[in-house]
Amino acid sequence: MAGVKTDQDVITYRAAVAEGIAREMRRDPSVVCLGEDIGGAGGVFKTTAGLFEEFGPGRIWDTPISEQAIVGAAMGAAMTGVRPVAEIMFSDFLACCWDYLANEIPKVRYMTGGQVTVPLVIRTANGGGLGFGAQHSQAVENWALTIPGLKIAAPATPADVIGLMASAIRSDDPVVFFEHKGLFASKGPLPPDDHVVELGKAAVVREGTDVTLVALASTVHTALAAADTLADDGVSAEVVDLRCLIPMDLTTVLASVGKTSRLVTVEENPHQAGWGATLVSVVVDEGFELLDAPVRRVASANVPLPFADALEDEVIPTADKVVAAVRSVVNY
Amino acid sequence: MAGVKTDQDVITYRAAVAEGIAREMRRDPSVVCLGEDIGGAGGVFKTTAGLFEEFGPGRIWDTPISEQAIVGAAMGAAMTGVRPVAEIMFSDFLACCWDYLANEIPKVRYMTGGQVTVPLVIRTANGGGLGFGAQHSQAVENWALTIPGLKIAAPATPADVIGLMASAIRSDDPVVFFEHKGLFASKGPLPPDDHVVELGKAAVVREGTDVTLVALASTVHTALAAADTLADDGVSAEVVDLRCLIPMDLTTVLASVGKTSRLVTVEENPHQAGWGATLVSVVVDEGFELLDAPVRRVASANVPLPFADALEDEVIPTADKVVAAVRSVVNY
Amino acid sequence: MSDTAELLDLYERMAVIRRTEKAAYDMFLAGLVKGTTHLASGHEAIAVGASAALHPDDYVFATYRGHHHAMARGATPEACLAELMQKSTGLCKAKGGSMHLTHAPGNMLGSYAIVGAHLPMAVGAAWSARLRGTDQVAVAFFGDGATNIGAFHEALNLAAIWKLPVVFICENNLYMEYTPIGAVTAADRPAADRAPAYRMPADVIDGNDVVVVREAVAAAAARARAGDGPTMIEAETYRHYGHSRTDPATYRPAEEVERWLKHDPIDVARARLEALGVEPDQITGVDERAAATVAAAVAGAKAAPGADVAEAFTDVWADGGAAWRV
Amino acid sequence: MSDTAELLDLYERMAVIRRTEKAAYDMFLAGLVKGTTHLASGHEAIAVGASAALHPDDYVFATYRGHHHAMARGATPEACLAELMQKSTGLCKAKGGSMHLTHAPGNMLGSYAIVGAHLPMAVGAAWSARLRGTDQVAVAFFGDGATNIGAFHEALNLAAIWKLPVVFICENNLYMEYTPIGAVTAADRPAADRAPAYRMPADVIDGNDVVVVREAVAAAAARARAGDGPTMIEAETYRHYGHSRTDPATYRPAEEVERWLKHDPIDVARARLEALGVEPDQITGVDERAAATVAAAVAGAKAAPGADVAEAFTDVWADGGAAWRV
Ligand SMILES: Cc1ncc(C[n+]2csc(CCOP(=O)(O)OP(=O)(O)O)c2C)c(N)n1
Ligand SMILES: Cc1ncc(C[n+]2csc(CCOP(=O)(O)OP(=O)(O)O)c2C)c(N)n1
Ligand SMILES: [Mg+2]
Ligand SMILES: [Mg+2]
Repeated sequence: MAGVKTDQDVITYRAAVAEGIAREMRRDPSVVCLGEDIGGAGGVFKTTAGLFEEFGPGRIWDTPISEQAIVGAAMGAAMTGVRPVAEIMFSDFLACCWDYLANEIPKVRYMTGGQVTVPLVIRTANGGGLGFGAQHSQAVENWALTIPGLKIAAPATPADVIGLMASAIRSDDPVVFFEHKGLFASKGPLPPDDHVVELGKAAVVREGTDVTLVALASTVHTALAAADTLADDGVSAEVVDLRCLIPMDLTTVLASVGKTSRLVTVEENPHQAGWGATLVSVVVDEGFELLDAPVRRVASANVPLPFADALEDEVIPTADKVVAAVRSVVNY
Repeated sequence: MAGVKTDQDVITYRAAVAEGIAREMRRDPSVVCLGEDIGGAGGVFKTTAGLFEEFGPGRIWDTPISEQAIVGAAMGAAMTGVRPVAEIMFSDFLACCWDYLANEIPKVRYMTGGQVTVPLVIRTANGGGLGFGAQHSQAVENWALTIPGLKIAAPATPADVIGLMASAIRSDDPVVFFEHKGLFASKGPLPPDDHVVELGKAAVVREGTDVTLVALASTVHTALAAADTLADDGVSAEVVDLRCLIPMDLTTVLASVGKTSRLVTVEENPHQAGWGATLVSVVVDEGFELLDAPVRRVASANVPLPFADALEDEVIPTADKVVAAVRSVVNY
Repeated sequence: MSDTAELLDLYERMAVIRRTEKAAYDMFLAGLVKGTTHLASGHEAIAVGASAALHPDDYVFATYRGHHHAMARGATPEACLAELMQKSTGLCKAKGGSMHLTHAPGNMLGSYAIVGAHLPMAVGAAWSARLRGTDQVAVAFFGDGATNIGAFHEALNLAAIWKLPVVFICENNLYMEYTPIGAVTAADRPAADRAPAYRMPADVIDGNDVVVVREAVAAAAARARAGDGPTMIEAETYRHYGHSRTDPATYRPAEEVERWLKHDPIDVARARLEALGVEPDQITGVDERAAATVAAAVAGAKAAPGADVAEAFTDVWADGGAAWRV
Repeated sequence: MSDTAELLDLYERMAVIRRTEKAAYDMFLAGLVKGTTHLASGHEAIAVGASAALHPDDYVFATYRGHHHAMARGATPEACLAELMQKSTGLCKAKGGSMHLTHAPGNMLGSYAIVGAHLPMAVGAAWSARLRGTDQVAVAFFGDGATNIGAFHEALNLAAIWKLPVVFICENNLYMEYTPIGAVTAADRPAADRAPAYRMPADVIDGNDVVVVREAVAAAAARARAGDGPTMIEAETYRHYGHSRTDPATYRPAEEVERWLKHDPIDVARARLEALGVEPDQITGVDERAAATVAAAVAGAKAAPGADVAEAFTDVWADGGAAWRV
């Protein structure tokens, strides 16, 4: 069985990827996977471990190093009755097939007047913090956000990996699915067999009254750690896990800001054009009256990602940086 | 001579592109151009008309349809003593060489600890409004904004085309230069020979007191048209032409908002991840106290660009939409 | 169908395409067609010959120069013209335009305006046929200029290693936009000379002879259906107009243009019909019927209502809508 | 230099590289090297043989598996190890890491971690040499896996049509990460069999024989300098470790590993030296010197201060800074 469970009730984020895919492959014979080294090797991050053994070479396809062919072929297959799940090994490599994400997959339905539908998932290992350097560490979910017509999921927990994977694979719309490299080893409860998390539903993962922290994927944990520290100071932070960028659950965000009157986003994207900017821009339009303080964004610095751990920590969001930002708005 | 002038003192935006390049090529023999059909044909938009005649095949190179080779070769040349000006015919096609813009060009200086410098310009025809459909009409300067390490220019007038082109070509940093398709036929004063516009200096192109409109490239004209209409209503709009996204001139923007207390951005990017979001997020952080009303963004709708004129008008920013947005914040 | 009857049918299809594009051109001059348009006049035999060799459920992927492929796979001239004229009855509800004609009912799955992008898609459609156990074939039509872009290479390799039922058909009209393909391509035959690098068989054919095209595509499709993998067909042809509506094509030598105009695919088919003993009158009758078809299409497209602005906000998602937020 | 002296020098260079990588591996096991590391052990003859054939001002572009190329072009073992150990004295100030070793003083212009991306860059550097009127040559080293990506195709075509002074050197070690190249490549020789598609000459050589490599690269460089355009060299080799630090490489047949370990480039060079009459003692002396060099490098790198956190905000722009706004 795919997704080796480390325990009866607990699963790693890494194994949850394979488990989420396996559940859908069992349900629906039209689901197939393709990507580099995903077969017998189980993927460089072992996120497809067990799939080849369970489903065989007819449904798990190893490809050449050809990102355009991988995603372009997935698109052609999706248009013709198959539900492909394409792996792009590191999200940085989405740049090698960006035409498909930017110009082809998200536009063909619209530009054909609805004649064609592209139900596919592009999964990719995203984010930094592991010392992989400038070309293997980026958090690029904001690239996808620039493109109308893509749905975007970025789970923070194993249960959400499984639940959002179910929704993504079942979706008749193209979904870019960002798996966070820094979370692969993390563990969480194994959800029941029928677990589905709807795309576009944020989760309030910690309730609070003084400030709203909106986070995504790894930064959910950063925000939660910051909230712990802040609680010791008597600051009550509400943490919203956005889960998806598109659809963006602004209803949940605005409701939370309505309660707390303060907003800090915690983003791994660089500050310039990070997803928080869009979210903030909606809040200061539709929720302007709710706000009692400046809105701050804790994002990555506007530099490429450096190799050395100490340097990387300087430029990516950390709990300390979140705590400092929150203090500055709470004391405002 | 490159850049056929339509009049002694007036030049089109289209001719200004060739004129701006020609001036730098005359100054500096290390400047060379490459791209598809840029030679004898003068470019599909005639923005390189005359260059081949003046500088010959040794400095104006026609390439195959190979965007990765064009930009990748420009990068290699820029690292080794040449200042290439690479044309990507339509900005949508940047997706075909995105790896170079996202992962290679902007990162190599940093990741080599400053050993390598990449002085190049990537010029491209950007934007919509001409009925070219979903794959030839996008305004994608926000794609570049997601990438630390790229400078980004997007002129609104012929004089700025020439002045910013001079700065871009002289820059030791990589510059992505967005020429707006909808402005090619527009005319303006021909600037003097030594005209240089520094990268990262916004221009207040219309002074006003009630609201700040921040715009870029074609939307500068949209904002100015809206300001005219608003003036008839007694609303005084200040229009800031951002000119560059990186460096972003937030000093000028914050100063203007300090005067007007109201901000509306006018962007051709889709609303989701448009450049205005980043700008707004800084203003509501550093300039929160300055604001007397919600901040609105007039951006393109979050859909691919439709072909029919009537449909395209529905989804891109128009003066009417700007007027409506301004009224809503001025009456707030 | 007898050989003669079939050829008459192919002739008529080409004649209708030719006249539809001529109508589009005239309407462009009259200001009724805007945006950009890439006429395929001169390339008709490739679309019609290939379609004659394919099954109705085979897949076709084309480029921005794709009017002929849409019509060859069943799109009506009226729906195509209506699309170009921004009418709500357009093939793509006026959301696609000339560069994106698509006729899904004929498994003509789109016209793509990024050079080379659709080659991997065709490979994917062929892979899908394999996965679903059908005997469908996928065909990618593309220009000579597309043979130098990365997606071409990746698509050919993937199709070859997976032995997929794909037919790659290069419409080699000697030019990219304004630059001769030979000037920027390190191969004499931009498509055919590249095929051996993927252990793929290749065929260089007269793309202006509808019978030759039909035969070559039939052979390639049979190979594909037999599980023997992809084939490259390089079809030599020539465009009668410039690259796009604004291009007078002055970069082409007069002698070359003249030579190719004498090898017009419609004339070639007519000569074949005459050789089969078909009376000139009968051919004239077909021409007249084609003219009438297109005249009716023009009238219908003109009379149709303009684009429905509400359509600007439909069809982004499979639920029909465009909502990006909750 | 006599043949023997030169070969001894090449032997020593290889021995230093081998030991430097071994030291990196040991320090990885000891927790002193983090991140990811792709050892080139087994590939040394390619880097050292090529460098011996090139001029000091020729350009070299390499991949994430590029330690050997950085050192072959003059980067010191200490600076390389310091980079891997995140020291401020690292070759790239600890901002690049193992995958991005760069030694600009030796015109080794970088190690790139996106497969295939640097091939067009090398073409551009060669174009630049042409533009500036120098006789420099640009060399791109890449893996067998890179031959299926689009940038490979675009780079080869551009180099060929512009007849640029480029040497493409494929280090064919039979595997991509864990997948044999043959499983996903529609050519027997992934690099050499593709060259004819660009009218480019190709050479398949023993990449584990430093003399063979030097000769082949010298011939290709001479062709390039003579204005005869690019050459493809496919150098057969094998990696001694797994793909990256976490890979035990169990997917490789034991017999294959054994066969290749017997054809170790250092042993091949040693056999050549012995055939030239060099005494075993002399070779042992070189080995000892190499060991001492690397031991000193390890000590130096260990003693160096850690990365300077201020460096996180330098070197984005040519002015040295990182300001993104005004
Ligand atoms: C990736 C990309 N680069 C450039 C263009 C601009 N462009 C459109 S058509 C064309 C020429 C294509 O020539 P060819 O493939 O021979 O097709 P033809 O137009 O002759 O049918 C070019 C360069 C594009 N659409 N896509
Ligand atoms: C565009 C891209 N796709 C995938 C990867 C992940 N990746 C890194 S190395 C590698 C295998 C490369 O194999 P090869 O070219 O043979 O070089 P080798 O590692 O054997 O030296 C892969 C798939 C990458 N770095 N870049
Ligand atoms: Mg052509
Ligand atoms: Mg290899």
